[in-house]
Amino acid sequence: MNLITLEIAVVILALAVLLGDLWTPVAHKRSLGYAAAGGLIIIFSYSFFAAPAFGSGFNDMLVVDGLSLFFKRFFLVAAIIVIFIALEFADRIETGISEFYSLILFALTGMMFAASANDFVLVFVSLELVSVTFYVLNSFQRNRLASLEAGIKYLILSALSAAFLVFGIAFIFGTSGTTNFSAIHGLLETGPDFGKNSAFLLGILFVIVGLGFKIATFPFQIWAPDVYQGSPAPATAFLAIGSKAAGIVLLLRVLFIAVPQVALHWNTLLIVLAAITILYGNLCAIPQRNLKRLLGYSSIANAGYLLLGFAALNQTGFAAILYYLCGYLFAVLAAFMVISIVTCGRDSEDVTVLAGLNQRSPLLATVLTLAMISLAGIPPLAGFFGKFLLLKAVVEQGATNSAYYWLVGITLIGVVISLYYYFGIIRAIYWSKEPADLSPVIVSWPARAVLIVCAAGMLYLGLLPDRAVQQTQLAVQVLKVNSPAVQIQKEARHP
Amino acid sequence: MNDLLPNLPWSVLFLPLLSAVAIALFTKKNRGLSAGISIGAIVISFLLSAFLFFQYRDAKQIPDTVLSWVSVGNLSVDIGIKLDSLSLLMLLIVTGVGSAIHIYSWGYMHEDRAVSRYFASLSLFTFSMLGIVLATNFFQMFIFWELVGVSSYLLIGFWYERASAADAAKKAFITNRLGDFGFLIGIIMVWALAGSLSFGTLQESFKANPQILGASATLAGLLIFCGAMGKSAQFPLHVWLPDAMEGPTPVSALIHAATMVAAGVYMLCRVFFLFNLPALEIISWIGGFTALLAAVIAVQQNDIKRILAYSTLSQLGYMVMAVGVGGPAAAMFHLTTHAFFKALLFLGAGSVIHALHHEQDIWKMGALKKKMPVTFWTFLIGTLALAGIPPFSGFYSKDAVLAAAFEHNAILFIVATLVAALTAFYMFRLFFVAFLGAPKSDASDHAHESPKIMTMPLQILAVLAVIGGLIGIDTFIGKTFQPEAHAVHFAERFLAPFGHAPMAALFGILASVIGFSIAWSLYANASCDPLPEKLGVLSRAMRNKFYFDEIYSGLIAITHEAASRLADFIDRWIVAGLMVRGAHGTTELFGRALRLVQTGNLQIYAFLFVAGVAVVLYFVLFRS
Amino acid sequence: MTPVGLEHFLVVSGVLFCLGLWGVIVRRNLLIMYMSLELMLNAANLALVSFSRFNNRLDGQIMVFFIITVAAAEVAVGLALIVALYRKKQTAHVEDLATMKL
Amino acid sequence: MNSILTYIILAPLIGALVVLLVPRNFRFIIRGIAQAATLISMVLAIKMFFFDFTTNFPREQLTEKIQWVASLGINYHVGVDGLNVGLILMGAIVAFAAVCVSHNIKTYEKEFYILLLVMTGGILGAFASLDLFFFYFFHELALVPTFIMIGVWGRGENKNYATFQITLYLSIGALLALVGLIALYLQLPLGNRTFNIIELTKYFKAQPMNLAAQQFIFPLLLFGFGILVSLWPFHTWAPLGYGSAPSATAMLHAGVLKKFGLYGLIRIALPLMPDASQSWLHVLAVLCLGNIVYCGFVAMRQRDLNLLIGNSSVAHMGFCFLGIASLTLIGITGAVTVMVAHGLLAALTFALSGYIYQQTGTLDIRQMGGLLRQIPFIGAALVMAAMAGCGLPGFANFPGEALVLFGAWKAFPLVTALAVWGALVIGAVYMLRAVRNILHGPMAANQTPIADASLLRKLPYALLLATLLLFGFVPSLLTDKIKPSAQSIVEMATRPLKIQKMEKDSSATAPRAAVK
Repeated sequence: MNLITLEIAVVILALAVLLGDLWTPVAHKRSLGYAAAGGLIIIFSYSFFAAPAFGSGFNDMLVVDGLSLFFKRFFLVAAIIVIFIALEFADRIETGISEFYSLILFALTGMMFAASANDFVLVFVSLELVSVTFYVLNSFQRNRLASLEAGIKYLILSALSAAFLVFGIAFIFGTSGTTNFSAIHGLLETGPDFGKNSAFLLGILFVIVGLGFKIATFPFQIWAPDVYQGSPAPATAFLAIGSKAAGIVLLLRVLFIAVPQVALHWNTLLIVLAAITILYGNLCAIPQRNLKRLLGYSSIANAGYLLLGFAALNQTGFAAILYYLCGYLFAVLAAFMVISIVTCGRDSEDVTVLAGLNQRSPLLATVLTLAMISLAGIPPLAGFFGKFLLLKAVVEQGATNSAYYWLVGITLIGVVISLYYYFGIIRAIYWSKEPADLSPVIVSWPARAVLIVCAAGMLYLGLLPDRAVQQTQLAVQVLKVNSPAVQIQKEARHP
Repeated sequence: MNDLLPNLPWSVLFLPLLSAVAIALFTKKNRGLSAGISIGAIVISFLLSAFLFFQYRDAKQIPDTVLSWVSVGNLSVDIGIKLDSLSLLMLLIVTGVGSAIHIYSWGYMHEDRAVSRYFASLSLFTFSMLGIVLATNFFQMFIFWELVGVSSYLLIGFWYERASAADAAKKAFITNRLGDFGFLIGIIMVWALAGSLSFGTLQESFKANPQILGASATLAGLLIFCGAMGKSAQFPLHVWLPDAMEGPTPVSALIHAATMVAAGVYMLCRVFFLFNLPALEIISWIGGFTALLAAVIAVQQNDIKRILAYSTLSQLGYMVMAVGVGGPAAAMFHLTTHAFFKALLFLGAGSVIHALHHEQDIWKMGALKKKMPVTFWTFLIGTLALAGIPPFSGFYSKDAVLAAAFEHNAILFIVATLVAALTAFYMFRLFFVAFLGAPKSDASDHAHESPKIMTMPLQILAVLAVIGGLIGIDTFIGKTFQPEAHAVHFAERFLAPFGHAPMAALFGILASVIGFSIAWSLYANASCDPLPEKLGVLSRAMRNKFYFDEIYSGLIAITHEAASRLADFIDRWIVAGLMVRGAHGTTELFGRALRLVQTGNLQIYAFLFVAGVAVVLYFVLFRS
Repeated sequence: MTPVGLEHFLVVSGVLFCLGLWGVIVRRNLLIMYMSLELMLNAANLALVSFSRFNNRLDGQIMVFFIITVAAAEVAVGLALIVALYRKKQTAHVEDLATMKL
Repeated sequence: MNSILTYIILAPLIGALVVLLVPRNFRFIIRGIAQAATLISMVLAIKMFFFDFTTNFPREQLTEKIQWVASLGINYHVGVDGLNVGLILMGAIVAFAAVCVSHNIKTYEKEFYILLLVMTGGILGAFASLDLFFFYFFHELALVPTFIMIGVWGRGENKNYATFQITLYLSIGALLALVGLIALYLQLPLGNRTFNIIELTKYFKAQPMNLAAQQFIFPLLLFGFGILVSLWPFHTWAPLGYGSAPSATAMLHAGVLKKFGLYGLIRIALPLMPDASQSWLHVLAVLCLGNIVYCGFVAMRQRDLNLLIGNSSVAHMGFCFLGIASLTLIGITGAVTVMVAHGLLAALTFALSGYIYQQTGTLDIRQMGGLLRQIPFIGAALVMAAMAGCGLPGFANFPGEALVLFGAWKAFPLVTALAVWGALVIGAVYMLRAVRNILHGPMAANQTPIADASLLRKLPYALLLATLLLFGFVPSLLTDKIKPSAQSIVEMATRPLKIQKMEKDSSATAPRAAVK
């Protein structure tokens, strides 16, 4: 099987959706969404039945390994659910719903390429593919000023970050003479002493800026709340999970495949960034009333949690990142699904729209509650186990640098603060003061199925984590890291 | 029979408990049955006790029977049965006087709607009291000590709907708890130093090494004494006993005169070996002071039960003083006779109160001799016994105390003699005002003798009050403390006081006579109290119990109350308010402040973005 | 006169990048901000090309082609967005674009 | 599935699942299922306690181990020894009683019972777990329903604030403890890592943890667990939270779940970190006075019955802390006994206050009075509970508290003396004040007639009282079981002198090892 069969299949699907639009009457546009989702489900299943052989290609620009395969499947699942969200959202998009589906598919393609990137050229191209499609997706509701505003804010800031990324790549290329990850790693291991060259470091930092923007980590988080708030819910959902995960996988690959030797010395930077990101996201979320904006801040906080895994600088941490992302996927997408359904026919996205949801639709209420509990990191759901793994990885590293303990402390503070607003949402569902209209919410069967899948996913990851943990551990094996802690432990074992 | 014998004491102990449980669970609705069960239980207990008494009367040493209750590490707590002359005597008192009072109660209480509850509590009390009596170790004693406290609480507060009764019950319990505070610490201390809780083992180790408690011997002794101070209502914890008269009168007779309040004295005698001289000195002074204080207060009380209550206090002080001056045998002797005549007096008072439809003011009684002859005569016997007129029992026991004081401490002897005089005075004051003279109210005009079920116990107790000093109780007790003491003949006993301490006996009689004469001169035919005019301020102070309640409530207000106010304030405003809400508020404030960064202006966003890049660059490239 | 070396190209590229950055930060018109961004991209292009030339490797040049292509796509979308905004709101100034904040 | 413990834990959880599937209109069936599930759990727990448990067995028994997350060494591993057998029994009884008294819940019954059953399962699981991860996991599983139940079914104006505060406090406590537990796990060398508490204990018995790690982890556990048990000054959530909670929640949390922290301290912190324990126990001894004396004083001033009970419950925790701080066999045995006894007592008092609230519509003790005549059974039970609360012999609290005081005397005489004051005097003052104001005295003027519990409704109160009395009369039922386990804990926790010596020795040889 070809290295990029999956990507090709997705592109063909996207084109098919675009073309299919021409022959689909307006009344049946919905079927295009089902077709897209169905196609993705087939591709997803296909990735299991005929797993692509590991290897690299295109002049070593693209690599298929455990990590990339893991993320490809991850993105596929995300896209499938996002398309279902889009189906629920479709009535609020005046024209071009089929483009909306195909754009999601194009963004997915970009993400899948990102998962495989082994060269800065591919990093840039795949990332821009994602960005450019999101410009359109975010501003898709052209008659809603908020949507346009979100699109433009995202456009300018994303382009700004892309400029940094490109400039950084230029410096990396200039100092090392190559853009290939493996080559850079090899050179750092054996070759000339450019690892200490500040032009090279500057280049790496600029690349981190570009990726940090995608992840929404401090100090590049500033766009997230506005864009999350303004964009159509499916786009926000995909931004929250897909775009973020693409940034994560690229950051993993850059830091721990291309320049692990440099990354090892940046633990302080990662610790500080993680700590501030967690605090920023959680603190700002406290007074938030707009649901999507709240999730925007929560997304910043979660970026901070994910950075914990980076800061830990060990395989456990990377595996924990992957695990956490999986849990985050189900929780966030479930939340956006519920928000899409609940805000249907309403102007407001305020938490008050949730009032009495438990009477209007117990399913929605239950799933949203589960999602919030999972995000808050409380057992028995996925979020808890994810945070458990992340914290474990960080504490494990504590022996090398006491700053890790401070990081743990700040994380705990962040988690506690987050309980406040997550529970605020739960409270809004069950016992809000203002008596809202209690007409039952009709939830379509596909949406029901997706919600149940999300809930099941959160429960599965929380209750029976064994398989998933093993998968993530396998996936991160390609990441090379020679953390000082590991060295110390090794020495301790063989004195 | 021999197989059965070891189990008998257990039956004595547990029969009352069984009856309490049975009443509480099953016969609450059936008042008669409840009373029957309770009375039956205690009468059987009494018969068994009597049997035990005669069985073991002459035994030298009876081994303890124990069951392990809790045993952890070097702390092993047993529930057991200790039988020696002390406990055998107390068994008889508790079950004997108890039986009389139980029977009396059925007459006194049968109209009350909660008779079942009354008898259940009474049975619970009997069980607890027997537990103290039979205790083989400190821990067991403490357990039953507490149970006695709670049964007393339940019975004082029997008429809980009366605010005064409910308050009195609470006060009694908490005051007792103050004493128990010291008691428990004392017990722990003794255990920590001497390594055992068992009286037997402790006595052995004290015999082997009198200095086993080391430097804290006095402290430990006084802490143990604290327990007695609470239970036996010694100054400064005496305030609860007069208030406890809010309970039904038979309860006052049984618990607050005859048995429970004597438990403190019993405990002191039981562990007499533990006290060193300085501790005993303090104990004796406290006892003497309590005796005097209570006697003085009693002089100006007008409530028949309160007079008796203060006299109880005073007599308890007597006993404690006796222990303090090294006469535990005298203390026990006085305890026994006091149980007889004080129970008699209370029941007599109850009979009067019952006849007068719950009138307790002695100035509204009078002229009861004809109307209530049995009560009159038995009450007179009680009065004579308490006043220490020979040959009534009180004379002999009081003389024993006086003799002990005379030997050890001249000042305390004078105090004791003074108290004897005061006792005679206030008792005859009571007697003259309440029983003689003209009827002072309608109620007393129309009084009738109480039913037989109430007068019969009076008669039994009266007999005991008369002969109590002559039947050899003192020598029986003496065996515990002076094993070589020999038996004496009746005639010898009759005149014994004049034999070994003629001074004490003479002073005692003299004091009683003086007290009697003054009372006669003042109250023989009085219709109102002449003393307040003569004594002025002092009289008011006496009537107000020297303002102890007020002082204490003030003290509590500036200590416990203030502490609780302070704690509550800190909790509400500093911990919950300032710290918790503060942390919460600060966090929220931070959140609100921080999000001001999100101005919505794209240009500022771009600037912040670039500034962020610059900061990161600076830190990574130039600071490290 | 020294021959034109890598440093010179890099300085020019750096200056261009900073100019672009400056433009993004201070100009209020969206179109001009967007042009400044393109300037930054081109600064990177210049750096890449010069590195490529002096390293004697073609990778940089390839990268530049990608960048130009992608930038073209980006501009197409970006301009369309700005136009849509202008149609809706009759303005292209950033201050008017702050309905969502805090 | 061969351990009775698994069935005890699973019964309520399966009950929750079944309730989930029942339509919400079948209220009677939902209640019935909940009642049946807890009944099964309770009957099994009683069977375990009295029949299956071997008293003088030195190790954990009735164990069961199922692999869960093999890659991290996490197993479902349950077992009992003297420390937790009583707690499990107590938990099961309280859970049954909690379902019994929940008949007044009328809104969202289905959700309520699901949460109640999940909470029960979590509680029982937490105490039965011998695996650190599940130990924590089950605890959190029980904690979350607490928050939701207070939030949704709670009462009073302060409900929201109470929910907020209890959530934050307990989450902080749980998270601190979690970090401590993870750090503990990481103290094991890379190849040997396990969450198995038995293995951990064995390992650290053979190879004491280094001092720095002990000094880092112990405070985390001490304060993390301490917050969960409302250690002064982190206690304000407790009265407030219990004051607002529905009775069943308050019963289960104050009675059972709260003991988790103490159990964790005894089971994990003390034996594994003896040196740190020794250096921190003085602090604990002083803080416990904050509970016993300070909170006692606070309780004296409360006007709301639930706040009073809540504060008294906080005060009682002080005895457990004192017993732990004493680090003696007697003290620890006492502490565990108090844990069991207080669980039953707290459940009883909260159930009673719930009944009174339901009948009178108020918990302000100044507005009540003379209730004993109208509700003789509930009143009598309340008097007994108050008596048990101020340490009256005959109730299980007394032997526990007495053991604690005897055990703590040698180490902390002054603290013990003050604790005795708290136990005998302060406790009596506020308990009797409550009885006096609520039950005694003349009937309040605006009193509406209220009804005593019917025969069936008496069951939970009678059950709890009977258990309290049983352990009060025959405390050796508990203490004999606790003793051997407490003995091994104390043995491990009081080894430090030897260790310090060893460390001195090893520090002399350490440089050589490093050179090698």
